[in-house]
Parts: sequence; C-alpha cells; structure tokens
Amino acid sequence: MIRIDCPFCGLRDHSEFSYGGDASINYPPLDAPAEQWHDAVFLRENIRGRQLETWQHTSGCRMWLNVERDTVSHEIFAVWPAHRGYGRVLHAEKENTE
Amino acid sequence: MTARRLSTGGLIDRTQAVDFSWDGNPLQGFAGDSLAAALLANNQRIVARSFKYHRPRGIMSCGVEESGALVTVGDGDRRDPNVKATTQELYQGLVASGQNAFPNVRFDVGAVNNLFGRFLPAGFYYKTFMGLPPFESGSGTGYWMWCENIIRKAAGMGSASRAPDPDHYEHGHLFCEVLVVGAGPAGISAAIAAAELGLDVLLVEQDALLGGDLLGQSDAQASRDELLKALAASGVRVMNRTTAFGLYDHGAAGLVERVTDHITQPDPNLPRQRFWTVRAQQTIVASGALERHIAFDNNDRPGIMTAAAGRHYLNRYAVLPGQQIVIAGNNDSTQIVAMDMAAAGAEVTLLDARADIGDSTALKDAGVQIRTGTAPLSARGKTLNSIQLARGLPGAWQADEKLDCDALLISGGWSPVVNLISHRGARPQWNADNACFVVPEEFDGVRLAGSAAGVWQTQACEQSGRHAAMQAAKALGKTVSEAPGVSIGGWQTPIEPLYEINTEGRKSKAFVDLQHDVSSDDVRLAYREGYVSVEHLKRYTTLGMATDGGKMGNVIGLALMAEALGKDIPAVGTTTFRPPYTPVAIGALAGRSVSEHFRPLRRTPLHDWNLTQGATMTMAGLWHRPWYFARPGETINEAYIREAATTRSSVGLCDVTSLGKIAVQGPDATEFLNRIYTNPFAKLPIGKARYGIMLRDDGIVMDDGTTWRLSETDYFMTTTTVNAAKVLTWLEELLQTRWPELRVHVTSVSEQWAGCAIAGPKSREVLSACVHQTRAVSNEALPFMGVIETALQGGIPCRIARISFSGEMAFEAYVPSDYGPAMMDLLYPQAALHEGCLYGLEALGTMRIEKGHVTGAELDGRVSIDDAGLGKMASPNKAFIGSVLRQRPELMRSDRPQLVGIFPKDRNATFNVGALLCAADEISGMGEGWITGATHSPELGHWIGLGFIKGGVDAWQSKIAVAADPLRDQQTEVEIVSPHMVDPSGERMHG
Amino acid sequence: MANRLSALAGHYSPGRFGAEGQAGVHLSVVADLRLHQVAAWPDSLPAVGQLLANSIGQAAKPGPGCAISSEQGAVLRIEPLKFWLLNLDPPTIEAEQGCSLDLSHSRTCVHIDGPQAQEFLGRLLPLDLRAAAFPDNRVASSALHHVGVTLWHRGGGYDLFIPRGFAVSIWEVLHATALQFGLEIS
Amino acid sequence: MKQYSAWKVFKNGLTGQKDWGRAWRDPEPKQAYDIVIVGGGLHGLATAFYLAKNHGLKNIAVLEKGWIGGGNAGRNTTIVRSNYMMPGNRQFYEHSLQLWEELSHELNYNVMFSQRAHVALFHSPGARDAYARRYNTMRLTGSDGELWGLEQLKNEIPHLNYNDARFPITGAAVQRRAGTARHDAVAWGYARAADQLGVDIIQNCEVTAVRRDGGRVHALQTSRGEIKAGKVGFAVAGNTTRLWQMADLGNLPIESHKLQAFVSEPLKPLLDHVVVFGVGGAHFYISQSDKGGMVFGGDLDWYKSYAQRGNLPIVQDTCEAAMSILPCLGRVRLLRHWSGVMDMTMDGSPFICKTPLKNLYLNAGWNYGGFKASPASGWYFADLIANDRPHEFIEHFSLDRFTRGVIIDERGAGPDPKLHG
Repeated sequence: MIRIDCPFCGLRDHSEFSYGGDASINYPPLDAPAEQWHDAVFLRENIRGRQLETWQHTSGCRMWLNVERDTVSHEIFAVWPAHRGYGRVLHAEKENTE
Repeated sequence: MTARRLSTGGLIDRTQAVDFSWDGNPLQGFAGDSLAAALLANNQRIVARSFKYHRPRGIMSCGVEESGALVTVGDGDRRDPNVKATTQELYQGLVASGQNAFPNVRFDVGAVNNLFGRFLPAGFYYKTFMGLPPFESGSGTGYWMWCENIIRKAAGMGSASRAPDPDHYEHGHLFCEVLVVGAGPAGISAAIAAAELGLDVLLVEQDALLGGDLLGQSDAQASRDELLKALAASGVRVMNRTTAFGLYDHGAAGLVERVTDHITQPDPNLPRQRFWTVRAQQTIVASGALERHIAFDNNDRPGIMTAAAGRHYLNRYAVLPGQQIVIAGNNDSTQIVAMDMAAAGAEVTLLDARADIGDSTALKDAGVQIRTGTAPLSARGKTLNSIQLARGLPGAWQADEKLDCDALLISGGWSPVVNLISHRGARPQWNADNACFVVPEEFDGVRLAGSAAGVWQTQACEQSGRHAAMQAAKALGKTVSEAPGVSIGGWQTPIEPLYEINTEGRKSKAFVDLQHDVSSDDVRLAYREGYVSVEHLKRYTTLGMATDGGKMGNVIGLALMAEALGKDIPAVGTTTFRPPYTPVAIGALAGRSVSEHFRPLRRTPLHDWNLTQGATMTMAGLWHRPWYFARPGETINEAYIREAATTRSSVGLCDVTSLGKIAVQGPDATEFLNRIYTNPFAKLPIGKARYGIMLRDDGIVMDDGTTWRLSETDYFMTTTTVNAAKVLTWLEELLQTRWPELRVHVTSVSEQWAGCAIAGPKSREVLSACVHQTRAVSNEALPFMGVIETALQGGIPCRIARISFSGEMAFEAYVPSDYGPAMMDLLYPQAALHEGCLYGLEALGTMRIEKGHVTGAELDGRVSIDDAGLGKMASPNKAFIGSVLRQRPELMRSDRPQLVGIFPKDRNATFNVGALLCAADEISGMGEGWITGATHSPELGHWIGLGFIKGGVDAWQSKIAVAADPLRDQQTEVEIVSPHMVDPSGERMHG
Repeated sequence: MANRLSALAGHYSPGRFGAEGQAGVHLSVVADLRLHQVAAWPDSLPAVGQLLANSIGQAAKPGPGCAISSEQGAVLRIEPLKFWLLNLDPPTIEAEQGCSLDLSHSRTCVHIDGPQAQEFLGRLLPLDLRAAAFPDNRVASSALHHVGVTLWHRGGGYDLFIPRGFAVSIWEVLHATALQFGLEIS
Repeated sequence: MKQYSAWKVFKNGLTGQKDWGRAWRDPEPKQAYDIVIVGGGLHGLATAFYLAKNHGLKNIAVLEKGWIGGGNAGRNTTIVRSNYMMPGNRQFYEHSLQLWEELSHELNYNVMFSQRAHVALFHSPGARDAYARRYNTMRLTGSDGELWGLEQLKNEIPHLNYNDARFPITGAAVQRRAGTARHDAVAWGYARAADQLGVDIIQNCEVTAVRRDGGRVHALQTSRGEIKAGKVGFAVAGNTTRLWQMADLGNLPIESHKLQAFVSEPLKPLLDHVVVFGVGGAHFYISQSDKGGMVFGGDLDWYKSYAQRGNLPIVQDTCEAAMSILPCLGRVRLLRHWSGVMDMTMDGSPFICKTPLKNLYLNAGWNYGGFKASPASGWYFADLIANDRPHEFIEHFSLDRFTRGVIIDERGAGPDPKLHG
C-alpha cells in the first residue's frame, strides 16, 4: 500500500487516489502544432527512479496532486497541490495554525 | 506402541475431552490440542500421501512449515482441502480426512507411482506427451490434451467443494505506531518495551497461544506467565490466531485472523475470518526460525519429524513421539530435545554429525546415548522402524550399523523466517557461521528481532526484541536510552553444515522438498541439464513451490546446487519470497464484497416507484434502470414496441436520473465550456440548453450531453450514464492542472436530481397539468432547447429543459431527488389520461436508433466526430481539446467507416447487433463495417439498424451490403441509408 | 408542500439485531438533510470562510478536514476550496467570491454511535479513527465499499454522508457488519 | 540433435538419468555477431529461433541480463487466445495461435498447450453485442468463435455464480482453440531449439551501453565485454525505455506498469476452461494449472511502477472478482502473488518495427498480452530483421502510428497506458 500524504486530508492509502500520469508534461496551447500535441499526448520519459507524477484524491478531497515518487522503491519524497492557488491557500492555513 | 499421550504435563486441558473424526473413525483428543497432536496421540502415523509418488507421509513438524500432514478438514460445502494438521486447532466434532489417496492414505493404489519413480524425474513431462510414443509423432495438441486429462486428475492435492462457500468474511483496517509480528520471547519483549515508551503497539501471533518457543520448553511456564502478565499490563493490543501474511509498501501489512475456525458452532454473526490491512509506522518482525530437514535415503518416512517439533509435542501437548527415539543433528539445539525426551521416559540416542559437541555431562546424566560423527544414512520401514547409520565426517560418510527406533527427530540447522522483510525487497545474505540466511537489521522501517534475526538463545532473543523496540522508537522521534544489540548466533559449539547424507555410489531416495517429492537426484539432474540458477532450479524441479513454500527444503536445494556447481551458496543466490507467508483463503481477501454486494447497486430515486409499476430492470454501469414495463402476458419485444409506439403517438415517461449531472459554476464557466466542447458555447443565452460533444486529447470522441445555462455563471451539464465519473475527473484535471487561471468549480449533482423524460406529442399537455403555472411550459416560454426553473404542483422545485432524445417533442424535468416519486405521482396519472405509458431503455433505444442518435455503442473510443456524422459540430473557428489531433491524416480519410442507417432489403428480415457489414461479393475477412444498434421500428413497420460502414451512405447508395453473422448462422441483405430514419428534418421535436 | 422521501424509506426497520447483550452499534437515519455547498476561489477563501463561520455565530472558519458547529448549523471543510453548510441556507455570494449549490438531496446521512462505533467503522473505512488522529469535529472523505463517503465525528458519534443512489446498498453493508457488535436501529 | 521422447524418458529411467545433457549450451560471448537480440525472454528467444529456422541465418546471439525466461515469461497467467478484432491484430494473433498449436512439435519440447477454451462471460445485451462483433470478425477471418447462451454455459461450467451475482451472467463468448500453456517450458523450449540451430544464448550478460556509429548501432557494451553486431533487435519488455535511452533515441509511447498474478494451493480439477470476466469496473481471468493451482489475475495496480512487487488493494479487488463468479473459491487458499513490469503503450498495441537507427529493430509494448503473442512476435520480428521491411500484418505496429492517427486500440481506452490493462 502506497501512502500518500494529501496536503488537505493527511496520510491516506493510495487506493483512495487515482494515478494521473507524468506531471512533467507541459500540455501545449490548444492550437499548438500537431507535433507538440503528439509529443505531449503520446511520448513518455518513463523514468525508472524519481519521477514527478499526478494523482487525484478521488475518494477524498478530489484535489489533483503533484507527487515526487520513486518508481522502483515507491518511496514518496514530496506531495503538493497541482493547482498553485490551492497550494497557497493550504500553505497559508498551515502557517496560521503553527 | 510408539507415540503416546502422557498422563501429566503439557498445556492441554485434560478435563475437556474433544471428539473428532479421522477418515471416518471416531477419535479423542483434548482441548488445546492441534489436530496433528491429537492424531499423534492416537498413534496415527500415516496421515497423508505425497504429491507425485504417493509415498506415505506422517507428521513432520508442529507448524506452518509442515509438508507432510496435509489433510482435508470439514465436509460438504465447508470442506477445506490441504489443511496443515499442525496448525489446525482441535474442536469438538471436527471432521478430518486424508487426501490425494485411494482408497485411503494408509493403503493407496496411487503408490504404484513410487515404483515408476525412476521414470518420473524432475521435468520429465517437458520431454514427452507431445505426440504418440515412443517417438512423439503426430501434430497438434490432441495427444497432449488426452494425457493432460489423466495428469490433471492425478495431480492436485485435496479436492475443493464446488458449492458456494456458505461462510462470510470481512475486511478491517488497523493503524498503529509499531506492529510486532510474532509473540515469542522476542516479540513479546519488543511489544512491552515499545509500549513502555508510550507507543501504540499492535502484537499479532498466528498461534492460538502466545509464547512462541516457550510453549515447547519444559521449564518455561513461569517465565511465560511473567511475560504475559507484563504484556497484559502494557496496553499492547494483542491479536492471536492472526497471521501477518505479507508486508507491503509504506508500512502496510496484511493480516488474516481466524475468527471461528476453531469453534464447533460459531455465532453466525461472526465472520469466519477477517482480513486486516494494518498501516504501521514501524514494524518489528519476530517471526522466529524454522528447523531444517536433512536429505538422506527415505527421509520422508512417517515417524521422522524435526527435533523442535518433537519437543513441542512433548511439552505443549504431552505427546511423546516414540519410545525408542533417535535424535540426529548438526547443531546444539538437539541436546535439550534429547534431555526432555529422556526425562519423559523414552530410550534416547543422540546422533551428532559433529565430532565434538562440547560438554555432554548433562546428557549422559539424563541417560542419553551419544554418538558423535554419526548421522542417519537411510530410514527403514513403511513407517519408521529402524535406521541405518553413517559414520565419518560430512562429505565422506561410511555405512554403519542399524539402529531400531520408532521416532527420528532431525535438526539440520535453523532458518530465520525472513519471508516478511523479503516481501519488501530486502535481500537475504548467507551467514556461513550459522549456516543460514539473514537480512539487514533494518529495512525501510522494518526490523527483525529474536531468532528471525539469527539469535538462538531465549534470553538473547528477549534482549534483541527490546533493542528493536528502542530502535523503532528512535526512528519515531522518541528519545530513548540505548539498549545494546545482540549479535547473531549463540551456540556453544559451531554448527557443522549438513544438507545430505549418503555414501559414494549408494542409490537413495532423499527428499529435499518433501511435499513436492523433489529429491536430491532431481536437483543434480537440473544441474546436468543447465537449470542452475535458483529460479530455473525452482521452476524446473518445482522445489519450494508447494503449499509450505519450501520452508524446510529450500536451503537444502540451494546447498546441493552449490555443491554440484562447485560454488558456495551465495553464488547460487536465494529465491525471492512472495506473499502470502502462509496461504490465505480467497474468501477472506474478498471480505464482504461478494455476491450481490460485489459492487454497490446504484438506485435512482424512482427505483422503487418503477418496480411498483412493473419495471424489469437492466444494468447501466452500477445503476439499475427500467428496461421495459411489460403488461400482463407481454414479452419484452411486445412491451418495447408498444412503449415506443405509444410515446410517438401520445406520450411516454422515462426515468433518466442516471445521466451524469455536473454543476459548472464560476465567472469563467463559459470560457471553460468553450474549450472542452467542440462546438461554440460562448453565446449560449441564459435559459437555453445546447448539445455538446467533448473529445479526448487525441481527438477521439469522449462523451456527449446537453449543457443548460442557468445564469451568467452557472451551468448544468449532463453526461452519459457510463461516463459521468470519468468526465468529472477530466474536468477537474483540466481545471487544476492545465488551466489554473480559470475560476470554475465543477461538482457532481447526479445524486441531487431525479430526472424524468416526458416525450411525445402529448408531452406538453402532461407537463403543463403538473407544473405550478401552466404557462411556464408553453411553446413561447419554453421553445425547443429552452430551459426554465419552476415548480411542480405541491411546490416541488423543478428545472425543465425542452430537449429530445426520442425525436418527439420532449422535456426533461428534474426535481430534487427526495421528491422524485412525488413527481412521478403527478406525471403518470396525467400521462394515463392520454393513454400514455412508462418506457424503459429498450424503447428508448428503439427511438434513438430511429433518429440516428449515437450512444456508447457507437462512441466506443475509436470513433471520430466525423465518423459519427457530427463533423459539423466541430467548430473551425476555435481551438478546443482534441482539435489538433483529430485532424491526423488517417482520421480524416473519406473512406473511414461512418455512421449509417440500415434497412433489411427484405423488410421482413432482421439482423443482429454485432453482425459485420460485408460487400455482397465478399463475405469474409474484416468486412466493410459493423452494426451497433438494431430494433423493430414501430414507426417504419420493419427492422432497422445503426452501424458504421466504410465511406458511409454515399459510398453505398446503390449497393447491397450483407449483414454477416456467422455466430448466429444469419446472413441478411441490407440497404445502407441515412442514419436519420424517422423525421429527419426534426419537425416533431421543434413543433 | 410535498413530503421528502428518504432513499432508505422502506429499506430498514427500527429494532434490535444481531449479537445479544448491550448493543455495540446504534444506527439512525437523519431526516430531511439540509446541505449546501459553498465554494470559494483561492483568493476569496478566507473571506468566504469567515462569512460562513459568522453565519452560524462562530469566530473562525474550519481548517482542512475540520468542522465548526453551533445551534444554528455547522460548517464542514470538505475540500480545499469547498465548504458544506448544514441546517441553514447559505449567505448570498457574488460570483467573484464563489458559488453555492444545494446538495440537500444528494446525500443520505446515517448517524452512527454506540460503544463500538469506532471499532465498527474500522471494519469499513481505511481511516485512522484513533482519538488522537480523528477527534471530535474532524471530517474525512474516503471510500466505503467502493463508494465515496464523508464522515463527520460529531458529539461522540459519527455522521456518515452517503451518495443517495448508493444509500440502500451501503446501508445493507452497515447492517451486516454491525450484527456482530449487536445493532440497534432507531 | 538430442531428441526428447517417451523412449528417451524410459531409457534414462533405466540408466539413472545419465544421458540428459544441457538443454542449451552456456557459451562465452563472441566478439561479434551478425545479429544480436537483446532480451532472453519469450520474444527474444522466439525471434532467435525463427531467424535461424525460417531465414537460415547463423551467427546469432541472445543476450540476457539475468536468466532466460526470468522476466514476464515466468510472471504471467499463461493464457493463449486470438480473440482480437482490429486490423493487423486480428491476423497477427491468429497466426500466433496457429504457431502455438504446433509449438511442442516444432520445438520438440512439451509446452503443454492445452486448448481448453477461453470463455468470456457477459452480463448485458450491450456486452454480448460487443463480443458478437469481435467474434464475428474472428469467424469471418477463419478463426473459431461461438456465443453460448446461459443454458449451454451452465452445462459446461455448472459452478459459476448463477444465483446471486451482482451482475448476473447471461452468456459467454467462447474460443475453443484458446487455452493455456506452461510458460517456463516455452522459454526453455525456444532456447533449446534455437541453441540446436546454433544460436548462442548468453545469460548473465547485461547491456550497459549502446555504441552508435552515426545512424547505426555499432556495438553493445555488456557486462561481459563489448559485442559488435550487424543488426540489433531489442526485445526487453519492462526495460525497453532504458535501452532506448541508452541508444539516445528520446522518448517512447510506453509507460511501465505492474501487473499482479496469483496462484492458489493445488487442487484436484475444479475448472476445465479459461474463464474471463469484466464488468462493474472489474477485470478478472482464471484457469487451473495442470499441477492443480488456480491461476488468476486482474487489473494493473493503476500507477506507474518498475517494482516487481504487488500491493494489497489489487489483491483484494482480484479476490472479490474471483468470489463473485466462482463462489466456491472462498475456502480455497491463495498460495502466492507476485507482479511483473509491463510495457504499457498508448493504445494497448505493441511495436514490432524499424527505428530511427538503420540496423536497430524494436519489439516492445506488449501490455498485458505478450505471452500469447510470443510465437508470432518472434516470427514477425525475425521476418522484419531478416528482410528489413515489415510484413503487412505488422505494418501498424510502428512507432509513427500515433502521428498518422491509426487506431488499433482494442479497448478504445485512449492514450493512457494504465487503461489498457
């Protein structure tokens, strides 16, 4: 069981989350050339080791997360909201409580 | 006279006799017995037959490593095959029987295999059975499958019931700071120490009793009581009869708790077993060590067991395993066994392969005969009656005299149970001094303690447990005083590695993996044939693949392969241990998610109302939806045709609640919709709905539905039933990961609203009789694609859109779910006034096929918007998700299969969905297209279909196609027509 | 005004079920749930939170995974930018501040208490419900039998919010699981 | 050539098994080969065999970093079928099934291919219709396929859950020629047969670098020295990306995911078919091995991983599915579960194709389906390498199909690797 420390919900089983995919992909503008879209949609670096990926806390707070995880050991190094605005909100609240 | 129950001693309760049945014979044991102990006490020597050669087998151990005493427990639909008698607690009325034998385990005709054993070496089946013997001539798989049929019946072990398991199981969740596995001296000490440091500790033990090795010691009663008292006072949560079967990522452990397997008539409210998932911050594995066997001729004879097992039977169960007992080994652990056996009154001879065994005064004082430099060479008797001895040094043995005996207790050394930590990926390392595999002291929050860490003495194990607890506490940020660690080992005289005993050139049947009948010769054959890596050895010979997981034999197999290769054991490697540590019932792992609760059933608010009206339900994802509403005597076909015809001629009502519904809210909602739909949303007025199609990134159609504009910033989106969750997640992903600048919230409101479609020429009349203000649904107030928020009579809030899936004038009305039945109670009597009806999915399908409206059957994840005939909905004036990749060359070809309508050439003919559309002159190959929908059209009076065909209608204007359906022996000539088969101009829905 | 019909209507009956002795688990269905969602934007979250807190007479908004409550109602923080407001109508909110949504009919709420309520929930939810980890007024969403649910630890018991369409199915699982503890339904 | 036969088994029984030699040689690697296949799994070994057998080529080596057949060859649930529908896939998998039918004879090694029928259950008219299209395509292209109604299914497999299933079974789509085979035997059989045709199978030889000479591969640096190669084929399943990147070729449309497999304790015959089901978001397949173990599996673990370790949620999911169709399995005990690393592609279909390097060929992306494909995979990969052009059946198994917009996605799941399980 991978345990993911959701910035909103705390440490939860990965079965509450859905794996998204490679978070290092920058999806191009909607009208970008086909080659850019091809690379973003179809090609993967497929890192063996530490990679940046997205997960959604589907059965929890529904937040999309960026996770830095080792794809061999499954160790997780960092988790943060994919949406910067969400990150700011949660960070500010954490500051306030501490 | 061999094994017998003693009149005193042990941890059994002699006041509680327990009746049980073995192979149909009534026997008696005591409360506290294991089945194996009770069988032994009743002097049942042959209790099983081996897998391949059907050799007689007895009880070989007293625990999970058992590879001999596999029996079937229970009968009928509660039959459990392959139960290790050593781990089954005895209870009143237990029924057990032998397996893999005919007529019984004592006399088994299958034993003829043993005579042919020379022709059945490891892997022989890879070399034959291919074709007719002797030279395997022939072709195809027929001959093999004929042989396989016989082989399958001979293979297998016990026989499982084919009836559903009548018991139930459940899953549970546990959290703790420290999980301790194993309640022997090390585990209990670790748990107490961790609890004393203020940690929340969970201690699990597979046995019914706590104490581990202390249970087998003759003089440990007091120290065990003391430990248990301290444990009870410590606040540790203790679970017995609970096996930690696997360790997984991030401190997760799987446990299985046997709740009622030891109870004659359990409380029916209790599950048979519980599967627990534990999340522990730190784990201490104190799972002990298992004693190994030694390979020598006939080392599998009933009457031969491990030395520690003999001691456990004596001290825990008060069963003396024999009267003339020989104990043979290569390490110090046999000495205490010999003394205990002698003290219990047996005639004891201790064989030790080592020349020097240290101070043996105590042994001699106890009356034990000692022979050093001696080992068993061969066992005699169908059940053991004597052994041939070998003398000398390991590796160069000489045959010696014969010795009569009725029990032989073996110790080939000890293997720490490193399985659990190995599940996590830790690699065991060979420790030559102690002749065993050990693992690092700590691996990713998992620590070993006690004999699992290679520590042999009780006191040292306790210390090792405390040390592990301190280390775990430290890792959790506690300030702790240092507890000294304990080093591996602890014997007075070093172990002499000993894996096989034989003399030069002597033929022997010496088993390495006893359950799978893998012999030392099989290992050498694997070597000769080049299957030398551990993984090849294991797979080729099946060594270690049996239900005991090779707990006794794996190390011997490795050692023999190392010897054949002329290398040391580490060079051969170690096998990777896979979970579960001991086999786990599939039922336990499934828990309560079985039968009708395999997946939850999703009910619309109208579910019960529909059933009351006579609905037959069908599945749509997790939902149940009305399929049709048959009137008395009607078939499904009659019902759906009537429903569709009634709807087209008057009015029909249909539960559409299951459509996905998403609230899209916020200042940028319009811009958001404009990006995700192919068609423009920027100018959709408030109070209007629009049909939209969304594509995936790769330009293929993802989903469709209508979106209603309720206010400047507030939309109500519907999706297909099946894709509702997928679409919501997709929208959230876009908003949170790609377009953070958009201020939009999406929320599922699928459960908030009950929906009903009111379709047909009389639909407005029905609706207007039910709304609070009749004018609200007039053509002016609610034109085609109009949306209003109003109320039904009785003040039920309601939102209505005039949209049509059936092609008739139609409305979708949504009320808050708790009012759903009330809405139907208003609508249905009004519909009845017009002789309207309720309709289900089948009639819905008929009407949408008539209109050429696509559903999931067409939008199967491979279809482009152009294929579906909706290319006009892809705006050329804006970019949207999928707008670039949908224009890839292969997707733009004009000869791609396109959506069409299908008529049978002979209007009385029919065809099936799933038939292929072929050119009339080539009814073979991949075909030109396929049929996705088919129905009788009441409107047209004949069978019609929807499907895809290369080039679409234009390419097939004057050509006949054939709907080929060899699966159902049907071939129908068809005409390809426009998919809009009824009211193509849409007058009815606009009218 | 028409009456609301609970998703569980006709699917349960009050009484005493399962193991004998003291009932370990009590279940009851919360009638006529009033539940609104109020969502804010990242920059308006503090203000919207404050507004909601004030609307029930409390001083401060609930932090992540927490609830505040009073006589007037309760505010549950269920998602980073979303609140649930229970038992009262939401204050008016401009689109620039956020948006609100009536979800009163979207969930069926079952109240769970009794001496073994926590142990009972431990058979169903992968949540750490130990007192230190899940004290009173904590809120968590998770999956129960494949269904996304929300649990609010309230006044020693628990409110379990179940998506309405799954309510009967989940109720059956709750019922079956509770029998071993002794179940009382009121 | 040492032929295996009943006669040999008998003779060796009399003479103490003295006459069996190595199944394949253990040669030292030569400095150069005409063709080097990287990867001693089923696909690599089969390729080497067909290069020698079909194309008469010599001087071939297979390099394996560990022991042959140690990857996904030994980690799958051994199902063989050809119920594929999309153009290319259809012909390819059908050819594979035909190769399976003669494989034991061809290799003189019993791979125990048991054509016990693949029974795909369905539960709704929609699912039946989807199968009908697929199985009609099979029938019209010369394969076998049947639709069984409920009554026939009950006769054939009486102990499925017909009583209280959440998704009542309504029938099945059946391919009788499909079945199971003994996975290890396939690897060993190909290795032995290739070896007898002169192929060097070199174990414990890991490729550590790909030496390029402009647009060609010049040599492979290995843990056993540098090996020059005229042509190079990659067939390394879960390690494709690593080798691809060693050759400095950028990214591939591949992601590595793990798939678990399960086996129960051995039982007397309990199930005589391969049974498959997928409904309500679940996916499950089961058969019984000749030794008696129930062999089964379900979905991917849903997240990218190179770990050959399973995780509990899928164990639970899979056992739920097992119980839901075979409720007698409740008391049957799970003996082992393990996991393999899958090359998951963007459309669930494989690559057998040329690459940007002139003499480098790629065989990868087998998703779930590599075991059944292995004979044809080797056959067509050998054909590609020998003739330097793709056979028409594998034209779509190219890297540029995504640029062109070729859709051969059997599931219609879209460009997300985890959805192609």
